[in-house]
Amino acid sequence: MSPASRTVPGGRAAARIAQWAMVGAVVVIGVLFPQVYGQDFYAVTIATECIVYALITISLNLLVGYGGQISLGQAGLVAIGGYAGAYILEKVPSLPFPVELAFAAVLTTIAGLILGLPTGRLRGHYLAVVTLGLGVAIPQIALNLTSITNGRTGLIVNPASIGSLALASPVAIYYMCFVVTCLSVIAIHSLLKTRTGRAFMAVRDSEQAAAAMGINVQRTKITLFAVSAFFAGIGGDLFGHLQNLVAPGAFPFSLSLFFLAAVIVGGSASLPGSVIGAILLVLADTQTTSLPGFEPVVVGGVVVLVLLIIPGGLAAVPATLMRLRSRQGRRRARTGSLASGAGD
Amino acid sequence: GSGGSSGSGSGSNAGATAPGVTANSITFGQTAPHTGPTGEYGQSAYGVTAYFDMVNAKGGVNGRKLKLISLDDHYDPPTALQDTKKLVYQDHVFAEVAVNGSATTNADLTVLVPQNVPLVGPQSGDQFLQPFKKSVYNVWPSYVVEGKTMGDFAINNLHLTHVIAFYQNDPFGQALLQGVEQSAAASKLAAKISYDPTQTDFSTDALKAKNANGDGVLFLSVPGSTNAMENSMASINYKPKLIMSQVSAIPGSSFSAAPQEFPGAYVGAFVQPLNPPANAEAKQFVDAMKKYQPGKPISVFSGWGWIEAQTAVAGLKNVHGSLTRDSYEAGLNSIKNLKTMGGSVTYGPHDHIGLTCEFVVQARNRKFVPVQGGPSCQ
Amino acid sequence: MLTVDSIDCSYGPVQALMGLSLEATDGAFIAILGANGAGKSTTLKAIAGLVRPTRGRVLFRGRNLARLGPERRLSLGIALCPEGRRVFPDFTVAENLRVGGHRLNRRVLGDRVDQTLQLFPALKDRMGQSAGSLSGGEQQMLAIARALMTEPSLLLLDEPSLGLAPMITRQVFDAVDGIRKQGTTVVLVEQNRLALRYADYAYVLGNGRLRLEGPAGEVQDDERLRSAYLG
Amino acid sequence: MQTFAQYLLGSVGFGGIYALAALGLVLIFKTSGVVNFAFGALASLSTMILWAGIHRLHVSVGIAWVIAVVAALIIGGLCEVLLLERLRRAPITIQIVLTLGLLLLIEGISGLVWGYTPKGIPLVIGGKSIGGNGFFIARDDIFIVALTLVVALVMTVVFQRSRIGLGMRAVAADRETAALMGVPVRRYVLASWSIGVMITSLSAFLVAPKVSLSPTMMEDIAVFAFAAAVLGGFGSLVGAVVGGFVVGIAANLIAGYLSTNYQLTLVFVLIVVVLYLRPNGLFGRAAVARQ
Amino acid sequence: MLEVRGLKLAFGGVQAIDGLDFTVPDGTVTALIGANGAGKTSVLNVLSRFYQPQAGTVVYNGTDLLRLRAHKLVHAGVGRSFQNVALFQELPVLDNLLVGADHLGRTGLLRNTLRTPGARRHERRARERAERVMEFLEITDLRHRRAGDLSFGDRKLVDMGRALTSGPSLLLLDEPASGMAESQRDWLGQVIRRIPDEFGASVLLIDHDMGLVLGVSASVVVMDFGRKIAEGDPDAVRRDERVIAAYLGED
Ligand SMILES: Nc1ncnc2c1ncn2[C@@H]1O[C@H](COP(=O)(O)OP(=O)(O)OP(=O)(O)O)[C@@H](O)[C@H]1O
Ligand SMILES: Nc1ncnc2c1ncn2[C@@H]1O[C@H](COP(=O)(O)OP(=O)(O)OP(=O)(O)O)[C@@H](O)[C@H]1O
Ligand SMILES: [Mg+2]
Ligand SMILES: [Mg+2]
Repeated sequence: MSPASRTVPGGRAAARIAQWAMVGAVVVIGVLFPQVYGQDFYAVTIATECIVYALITISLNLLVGYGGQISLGQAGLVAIGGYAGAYILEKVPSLPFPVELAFAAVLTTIAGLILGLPTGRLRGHYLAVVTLGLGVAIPQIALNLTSITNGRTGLIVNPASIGSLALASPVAIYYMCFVVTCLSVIAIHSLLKTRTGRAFMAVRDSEQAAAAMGINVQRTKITLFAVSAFFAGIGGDLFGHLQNLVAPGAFPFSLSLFFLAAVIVGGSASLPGSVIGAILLVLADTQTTSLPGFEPVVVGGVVVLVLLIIPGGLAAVPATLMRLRSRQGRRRARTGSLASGAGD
Repeated sequence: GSGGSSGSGSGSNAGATAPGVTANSITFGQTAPHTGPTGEYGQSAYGVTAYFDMVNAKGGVNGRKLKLISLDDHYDPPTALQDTKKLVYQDHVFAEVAVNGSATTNADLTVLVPQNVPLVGPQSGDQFLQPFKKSVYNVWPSYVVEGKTMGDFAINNLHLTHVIAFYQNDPFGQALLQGVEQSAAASKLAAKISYDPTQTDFSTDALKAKNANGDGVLFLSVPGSTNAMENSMASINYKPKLIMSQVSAIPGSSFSAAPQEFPGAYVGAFVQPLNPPANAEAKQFVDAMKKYQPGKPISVFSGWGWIEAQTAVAGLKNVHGSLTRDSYEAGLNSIKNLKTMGGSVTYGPHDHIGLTCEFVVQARNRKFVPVQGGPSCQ
Repeated sequence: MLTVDSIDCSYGPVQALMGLSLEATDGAFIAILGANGAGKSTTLKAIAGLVRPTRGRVLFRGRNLARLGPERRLSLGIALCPEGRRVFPDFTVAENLRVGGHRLNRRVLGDRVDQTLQLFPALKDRMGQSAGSLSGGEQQMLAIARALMTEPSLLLLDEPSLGLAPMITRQVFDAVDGIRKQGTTVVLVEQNRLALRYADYAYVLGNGRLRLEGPAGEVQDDERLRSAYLG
Repeated sequence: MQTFAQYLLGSVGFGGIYALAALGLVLIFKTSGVVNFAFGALASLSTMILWAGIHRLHVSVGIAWVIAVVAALIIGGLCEVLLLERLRRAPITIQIVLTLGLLLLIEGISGLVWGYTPKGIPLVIGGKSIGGNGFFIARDDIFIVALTLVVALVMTVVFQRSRIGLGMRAVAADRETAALMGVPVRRYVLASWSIGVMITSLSAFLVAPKVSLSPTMMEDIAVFAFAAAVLGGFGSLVGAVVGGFVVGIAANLIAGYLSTNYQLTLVFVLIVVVLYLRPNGLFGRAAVARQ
Repeated sequence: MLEVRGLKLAFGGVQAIDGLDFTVPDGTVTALIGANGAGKTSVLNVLSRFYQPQAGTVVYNGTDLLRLRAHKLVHAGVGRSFQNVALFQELPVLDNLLVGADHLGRTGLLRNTLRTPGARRHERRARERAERVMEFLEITDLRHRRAGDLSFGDRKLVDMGRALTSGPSLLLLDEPASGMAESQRDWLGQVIRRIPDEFGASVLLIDHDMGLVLGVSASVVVMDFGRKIAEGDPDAVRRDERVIAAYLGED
């Protein structure tokens, strides 16, 4: 009845193809990277760091971008995951990697659940302070609970193992992190496309309307914190293997802010955005290692510049371009249908 | 194991025998804080460079010039580890020298040991470094020795009756405390006050010290906390004698931060006073700094680097045949009675202890001066 | 008093107004009508300084407003009561009114509040209540009252009848008419034909262009209104 | 009992500092809705200028203070004009993250320029502490408390008694509508940034002699100050002051009677408990939400 | 049938609802009108459990609604729209409607993550419902637009559509016509009138457009200051003295 459909399907199909092409490219690059750079352990290590940080950034984006909950303490959750993995490996040296990973994730999820509990009463800045508290308390607890954490010196993380295979070399760690991160991102992506994911976003946009549509707001928020913590815990365990050391100094408050910056620089509520944001900031950070003192200037500079130029974050670039192209057509189409709607 | 350099691949210049070694150069690596509250410690890089420059000016070691790549670790173990990976995997350093800090060194070793990279002079007197490790060569005296020296000094020289131990709650502070507890001060300890490295407000700690009637405070702490504690003590009119470990006192800041209240703090040391130089080795250091690193601070910290570089080079000079990491370790093991400005260094195949002597200097007029009648190594 | 001279306005790629011109003489009561998305609100925003025309001019008392922001325009006497009420929800009713009187000094502020409340007695009992908890219609009244606090000589109203009960709508229009009679020029945007009963001149917009204009009485009866409306 | 009293006296200095820093944070929040995470770094930067005045220009401490205060006003203004103003239409989270970037940038730059060596800043008054018999309070702590109360009082008067305060709140609630009501939005936002950064800088000038000046000096203090502001009910001036003192005193009592090792953790546990009981902080108002 | 008896609600000194009784029979459109601030929206907020009344009962088909938590109402068959539209701004129109249907799903976190057949089935069913509603409201072509970008009139339609997608047997509409072009209101009236037949839902309609209200509803309840002042068929209400005095005004 309406001439509206004219502009829509072509554009969306193209966007879809572009999306899949991008995903394909990322996977191919991800798989081939060590084949090309395998000799350069340092490059492989940096690439692994990008991957792990991307996963953690995504876990935070679940909270901030998709859930509309602020968190200043993601590094605290990452720390729990990291310590949990390192500790269990120390106690049970030959523990299979999946079990170790699950242990870390579950322990972190419990922390996330606890963190999510006050969300029924607290929001905004008040919630920010609670998460901030977690962010500063965890390193302090790690510092002082020496019987478990070995204090400031930290725990050496033994290599993960699957069967008799020890994943110790930088390349092995790379592939381990790559596979786990890919699986996690697939899981998150499919979760977000279902009623659970929609409930997260519905609660973010309007709690009252969400409740009126049958969403248990409180439970949804707690679930959100738990899911975010689950993946932060996985990220934390990988982080431990990447660093082969977990120590209080590895999880400073500033690391939480780093992830938050990565979320926003990448673009809130965007999975590719988080990946790009994390990579950009990790590179800005690691490429300045040889220039003592320039690191904060470069990282801070990148954050400020990106936001000044593209306030919506890097993920907004293609979307803005697309919208530029398709908007006018649609507007015309809608007015047409309005007229016919009123006419009968 | 002794799998040599296999892990780190491609230092494949002609004539190279090991990563970081070419026909005309040898590259060393270092991690140390260059920024942040402990950025002062990073001055040791100047001392290392000054020593290397001096050697290079005389033609290097067997025609090879010495190079140092020093990365900033913010005194933070994970960053140090990250830096070490870069140094070993990307920059392919031959060995590391003057790596600063206990926890940071511990982190670095997780890469250095499996990759068989020698480490000369970890800047820490921590306990975990004391047991023999094949590729780690201590220069510093252990913290226990330093704590003991401080404790003995407090009782024997200053005749204190109520000693306060103010220590950082981590291996560094605890090792120093252990030394204090082995010293003459053990029976005179009026209070042990631990603080948290993240702490900024020291009002209660100062008060506790004062309430314990301490007539002297042993600072087993890092510089920022030392300063803040001093200031809190001043604000309640509490002025005991101050005895600090060598890493607790950063001269520049403590002098200017608490100018009137605390003249004459005593400081543990293994580097002789530099201004004026207390011995010939110190004089050589001061002259070399002026010549090769003009404008860079001539401090205890650059002094640390100097001594460690001196040890590292002595090992190189002892190498016979081609230079590999194994031959280098053999060269280091054969160092005997190397005279440094902190005493003499002797290693053996199963002895990597380094210096063993600590003494005490006094801060006066923005410099350290010898203490009459104190413990001495000369 | 007000001349809008063939202006174009865009939001990014969307062009909302194309070559629109209109005029309001001193003391006039102008109505602007049009369907959803016709560009009515944009017209008012351009006059008040919230959007900048990409082409054309807006003149007020012969003065080109191009370089002036909303605050400066307000001090010249142009007040906009924006679409969707935009009351400050966390402020009390009294505070909302006092924000409207921001430029007044403290002595006259109280009088001005009393004067304004005479038009909307329902608000009197609500002075201490936070505006966010008012009913929809009460919020609308508050928004209009707040705009009147600025003592405008040109009052721009964007769909003031939205959510108002029929009787209140008429009261509001009567009140606006009263304001006009005291010498204030009024430009009223509406979807509601009732406006034509009060206005003396009307413009009808469609898809960002002027479709029809004329004295309100004529426009109301005009068959063309219907077709103009439907774009 | 005496110890307890002395713990209290000993904590008012830091309490005042947290309060003052929180006031600056709250002022900016009240007009622009932005939590300025760079506040600590900006304040350290002003303090670097104070230090440079004393040790490089060799002017008297008083004049150095004047220079540094003016510099702080300018620094705050520049942040607003060069950065925040350009993002005023962006969602608040983005503006907040912008201040995070700024935090790193400023810290890094002052580190490059002035180095990280802790620097000494003279006490404002100095001299012997007042008291005896085991009760001591430093002259500077008295000064800190007095200054905090004066600043809080002036701000409260401005906000409660003059239309400026209401206008500023209106700007924070809805800039566009505030502008339509004739509120000089640009001027207010600029002023709040200038003055807000200046007030936080005052707290930095006062804390520098206690903890020694470095670019990262305010990091830990900023955490406490932010917590204090929230504890007070973010946006309330009285709340910021009370929150500051509560945090300062709580931290000291925890250190005194429990342990310094878990000080930070316990302070936050306390704050979370308080917020759980009073979800809008000690002095905050609940936001209105209805359909 | 919805039965409201003796309902009372006060905020501090404001008596928003003051002893209200009315019923909404099944399969009809019932209107609730009254002056601004009369308490209409408050009634809806009580019905959807956002406000806790001080007294009174609300029974729907034998269920005491006041015993349910807010998110359980939709399960009891009560759907609503919002006066100031409370859309999920960042989501596309389609997803807004899908959320409406989501309470029908039974799959939890794990099954959704794994996309089990059950989860897929729910997605498909929800989509079908949403498509049907979009067609009914003629907003199909807005499907992929971000809800926050729409004009106010379109947002109102999406808001109503979301409530319809939830499959209510009682639909509460708060001012669906406000902000909608005058030319579109006749059409909207027809749409509302068809809801009982096409979706099997009775409607409680609040609006100030008398043409619309009197045109579509079988019976009208008039409120003033929280009380019911009149009730009956549209024509009777239109002529009621008290209604004219309190609400319609002399024309
Ligand atoms: N902030 C905005 N961003 C993008 N497009 C906008 C924005 N505001 C308005 N538009 C578009 O500009 C056009 C004109 O909008 P305007 O608000 O002026 O219409 P209107 O006549 O006031 O409609 P309504 O009766 O619905 O209020 C519409 O197509 C609308 O979608
Ligand atoms: N949360 C609240 N706090 C205080 N007062 C409230 C609250 N909600 C509603 N009220 C008051 O209750 C009364 C009824 O409000 P309600 O929104 O139900 O009116 P309404 O009939 O929907 O009016 P309208 O037609 O203008 O939307 C109003 O006077 C309003 O100010
Ligand atoms: Mg409009
Ligand atoms: Mg209502």
